[in-house]
Amino acid sequence: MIVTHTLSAVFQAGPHQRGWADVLESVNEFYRRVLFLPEQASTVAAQIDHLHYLEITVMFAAAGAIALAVIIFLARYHHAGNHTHIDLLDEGDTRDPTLATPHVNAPLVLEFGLYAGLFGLFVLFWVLGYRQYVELLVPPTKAIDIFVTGKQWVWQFAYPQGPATAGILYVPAGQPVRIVLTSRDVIHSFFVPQFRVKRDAVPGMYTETWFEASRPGTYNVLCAELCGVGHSVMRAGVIVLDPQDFQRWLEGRSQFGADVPDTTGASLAQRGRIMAIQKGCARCHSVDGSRATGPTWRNLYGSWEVLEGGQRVFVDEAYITRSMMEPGRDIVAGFPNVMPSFMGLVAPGEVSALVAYMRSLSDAPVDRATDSLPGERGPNPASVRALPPASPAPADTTPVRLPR
Amino acid sequence: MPTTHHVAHFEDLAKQGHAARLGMWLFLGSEALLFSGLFTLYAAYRNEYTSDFAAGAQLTNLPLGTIMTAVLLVSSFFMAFALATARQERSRVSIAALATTFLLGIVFLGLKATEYTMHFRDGIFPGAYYTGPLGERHGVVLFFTLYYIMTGLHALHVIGGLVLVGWLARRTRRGDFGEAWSTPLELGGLYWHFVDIIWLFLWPLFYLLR
Amino acid sequence: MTGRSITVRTYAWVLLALLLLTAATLLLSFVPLGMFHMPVALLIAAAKTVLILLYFMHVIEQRYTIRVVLLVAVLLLGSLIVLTVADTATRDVPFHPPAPE
Amino acid sequence: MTTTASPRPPAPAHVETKNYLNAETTFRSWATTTDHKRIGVLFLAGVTLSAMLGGTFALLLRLELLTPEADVMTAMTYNRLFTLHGVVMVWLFMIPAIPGAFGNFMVPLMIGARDVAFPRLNLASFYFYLSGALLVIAGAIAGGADTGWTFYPPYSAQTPTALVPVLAGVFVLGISSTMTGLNFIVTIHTLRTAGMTWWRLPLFVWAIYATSIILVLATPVLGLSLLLVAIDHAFALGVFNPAHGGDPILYQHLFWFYSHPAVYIMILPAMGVISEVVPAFSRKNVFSYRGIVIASVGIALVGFLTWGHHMFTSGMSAFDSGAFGVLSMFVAIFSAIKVFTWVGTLYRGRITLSTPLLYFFGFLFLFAFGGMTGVALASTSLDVHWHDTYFIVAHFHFIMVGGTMMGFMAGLHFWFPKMFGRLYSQRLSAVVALLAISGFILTFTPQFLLGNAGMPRRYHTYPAEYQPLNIISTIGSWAIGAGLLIGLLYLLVALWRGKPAGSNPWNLLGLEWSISSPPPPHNFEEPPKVWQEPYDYWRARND
Repeated sequence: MIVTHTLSAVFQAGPHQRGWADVLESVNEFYRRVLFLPEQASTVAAQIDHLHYLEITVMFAAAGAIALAVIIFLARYHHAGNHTHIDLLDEGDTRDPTLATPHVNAPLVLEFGLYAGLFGLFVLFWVLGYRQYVELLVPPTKAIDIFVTGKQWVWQFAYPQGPATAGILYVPAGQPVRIVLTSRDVIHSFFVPQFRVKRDAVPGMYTETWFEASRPGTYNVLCAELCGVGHSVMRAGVIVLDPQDFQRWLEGRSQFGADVPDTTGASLAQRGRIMAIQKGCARCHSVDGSRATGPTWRNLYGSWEVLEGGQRVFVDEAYITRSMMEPGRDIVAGFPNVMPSFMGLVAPGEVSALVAYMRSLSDAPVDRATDSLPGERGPNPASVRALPPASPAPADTTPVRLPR
Repeated sequence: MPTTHHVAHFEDLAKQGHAARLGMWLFLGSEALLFSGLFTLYAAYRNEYTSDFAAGAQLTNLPLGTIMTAVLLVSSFFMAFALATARQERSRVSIAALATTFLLGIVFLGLKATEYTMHFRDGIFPGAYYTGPLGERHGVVLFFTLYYIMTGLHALHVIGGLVLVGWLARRTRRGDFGEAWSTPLELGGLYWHFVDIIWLFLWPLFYLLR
Repeated sequence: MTGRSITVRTYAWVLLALLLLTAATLLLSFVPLGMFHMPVALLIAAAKTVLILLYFMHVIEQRYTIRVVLLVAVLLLGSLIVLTVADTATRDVPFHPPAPE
Repeated sequence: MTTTASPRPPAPAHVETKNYLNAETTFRSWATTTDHKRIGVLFLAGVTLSAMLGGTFALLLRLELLTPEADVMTAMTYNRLFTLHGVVMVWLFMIPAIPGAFGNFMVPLMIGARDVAFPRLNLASFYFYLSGALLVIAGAIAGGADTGWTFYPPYSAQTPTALVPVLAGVFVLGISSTMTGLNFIVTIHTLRTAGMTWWRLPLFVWAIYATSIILVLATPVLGLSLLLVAIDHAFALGVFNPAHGGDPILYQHLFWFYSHPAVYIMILPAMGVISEVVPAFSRKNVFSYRGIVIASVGIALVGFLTWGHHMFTSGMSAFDSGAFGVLSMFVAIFSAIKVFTWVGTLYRGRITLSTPLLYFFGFLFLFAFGGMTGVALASTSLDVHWHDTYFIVAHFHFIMVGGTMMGFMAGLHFWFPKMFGRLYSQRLSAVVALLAISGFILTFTPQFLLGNAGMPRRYHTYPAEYQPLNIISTIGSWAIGAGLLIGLLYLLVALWRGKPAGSNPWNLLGLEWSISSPPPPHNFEEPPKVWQEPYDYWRARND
């Protein structure tokens, strides 16, 4: 805060106030672009970046001074060739040492003056930084609470008003939001680069942080603390809505119980697709056949899957449901056993939506599944007949990408 | 005749003795830091679970702990006594003192073993295996986990000390130490006193906390 | 080595003092001191340690290098304990309404 | 500072004078040597191999990061690789490199002693280093840990990978470091030759002395925290296990209480080498000898109080974050003192451009940027955004590779003639120095920007917008790899076919330059006498 005030106070002395604010803004934009900083999407981001620019400028000034000094000394005192001989004067020898270099010792006042000055500068940086740190840490009283739980490789968000989402965090713009963090297994770290916010989610204790998004937009939540194999795919989306939209989403959410903003009229498969994003399946399973952490869903339904032990199993609704609830039982060959269990996280309605979506991704006609080889687990005849004929919804194969 | 122990690159025995002593004190400094990590954990967890730690301390055996403290103090005395008599060339008395120190060390380990078995009988095991009373309180489980780790590590150091005392006794019998050269005996003494000091702090932390 | 001023009689006195201090700590633990139990017990333990260091370990006869090593080790040990306990002591657990688990 | 008589004219090259290398050449003589020079050469060999091993891990990691998706390896292999890169580089190269190789070789020569205080302990330290290295490599083959070199619980307690051999290896390496540190402190206290008072000690000896204080007093806490993690991993004792009420942040306190002083173990010896190279090649006394001595010991002692700046976002209390922030600022002053003094030493000197001085210029800028970004990190609010991103990776690589690696290369090129009696080609080594420095800048400057952009550390796959910078960084890593490899080659060649270097190839002052190179088995026939300060070029007739 102080940094912006001092900068703007200094600039705004002149009559044409409007001009200086633009200059300040363009300087801010220039620095931000040069340093590859993400956009300043939260209220505190601008102040932190201003302190960042102050320190970077001082840093380059100091580096420039050192470079200049070295170049000048090198140019003036360079001595071509190698030193040819050394011959130390004995203890008593009083001959004047020809060609020797002068004995220059740092004057104490220069030395201590510099170190006191440097120490003062460093402490100033710390005072500015620590004030911002405390401001970044202590949420304002009227912030709305959101409970964030890190679980091995998925972020789960729960709102006191009841709705729970996995992988997508909805927040209102212009309102402070308090994030209460904890973790179910190992240490994760809730990090939103655009908000300049980061706090570890430590199992067994609650930690908190807060931010106030300044305008609607979509940003990334990344995990910043190594938490195992899925550390780099443990990402979530932050969707900043206008306060009214957020309120409508909040009510809409709690009534239908399913996190589908405009689900009226959408086919079961489309609802399954949105479910795949919400529940985080999209993070490990691709839908365009490309290899990811988990097996791709393209042409998976109705095909024969080779398991770890070489056994082959037919992919039908029973297999998919079992794999969701106990992923560790049937490991597909060549894939790590890293899928979290969704027991208790996925309602039965959502499971059937997901299966419908997977069916829509598969070209294999259902009857091909009947010619099961001896000794393999053939399709469960009940499941083949029980399924209603799949509605010929167009296979939605656009690659599932997280909102940028 | 004590063999000359003068190592080539030291000018004289005194400098060599000082170097060895400085080396030993640095080693004791690093050992102190090793235990400081455990004392930090104890202090931090006691700060979080104060009442649980008090409850845990009730379950430890105070009389046994006090006897063990006295045993170690007396063994320290005999160790110092052994060094003093070795320097007065009374090596037979010095060997007897070393033997007493050794014996008292064995007594200490015996008492510690009985205490452990009493705890095991009550189901007090470290960490996840704790099935003793008040098991549901995290602080009590942590108290005993730290108890086992700290007293266990200390017991290991006592065993090391006993081996050292045995080796010193054998060299004294061989007549290596006398008025001129007794540094190894002194360094052994330093180590033994250090192990005793660590126990002086373990005793109040685990037994006296009423 | 510097003069051997410590005689066997001194060792005996030191041992007696150590045993008396141990007894004192034991008795004090039954006196209801409330929160001062631990500080008092540790202070007496520190006193016993100083006694052992000075006499049994001959620090009283030695040059200053040994004392510097001791001082630095104790200061570092103290800084580790103080700064770590300061963290757990001043860590304010955030107030949170019951989370909809 | 040479022996009272002016140095004997170097013996004619063809007569093979007896020196520590050719005194006895059986394998047993090397395996059971207690000569500090031979142990230094053994450490140098071990440390160079470890650097190559760690370097290949680094190149593989950078290869994987060329593309946002996983292509060269799976996530588990990637996690194992960066863990092993960390463990091998930190404990097998950075920490033992300069104290083990150059400290062992040079310190007794510089203080006029015939050997270190406890020669047998010195050999034991090497064998502990060797067995620790074998244990770590065995752990790597058995699947190696994937927890990062920090082994944070509770993940380190749950990881399915073979964690215990790696922990045992690092524990044993810790014992080796403690032994080396203890040996140096006693040597410097008791074996200085006549006239070598504390204020006449060469600055490299001061740096090794300060490093040894940390080696002796910090390493045990590492041993303890690794022991506790191993017990947690193997027997679920749960000292840090949240399920039993444990607090993982306490482990971080214990780990960083060692690991921050450990980064000073890595940089202080490199500073020592630089404090030798700069006055030597500008033929002038150090601008402020007392300043560097106070800074060295100051870093060693105050360095113990600043570990909390690794934990600003970890759930530590705000009070402690503030306390650690100020203390970190205090320790930054000492590094600034040194940088200022080195540049000051160049003033009114007679600077000859040689390879060690080139590495000094590389060291100066890279360490200066590494240090100043450290100050920026210690102003707590900026660390919230930067913590555990590539900004941190760039910061510590600027100090570790830019500082310690450059210091190691400067020391290698400065003392190679003294250690092996051979000269290497100046032109080729200058080219390699420039290649290594530019390769370094190309690799790690983009990582500063990646950190600003918010790319977290230890990411196997990353969002696509970070790819361009990662490509530049990978290309830079190839340049460093090539540079260091060529460096190794021409030094190996110089070992056998280099021109013989006289006892004082650069005509410098210093006890180590007053004896033949390679030095005789027992260094000095009769203990030399010292009567004036180090780097006293103004009192010597030289040009």
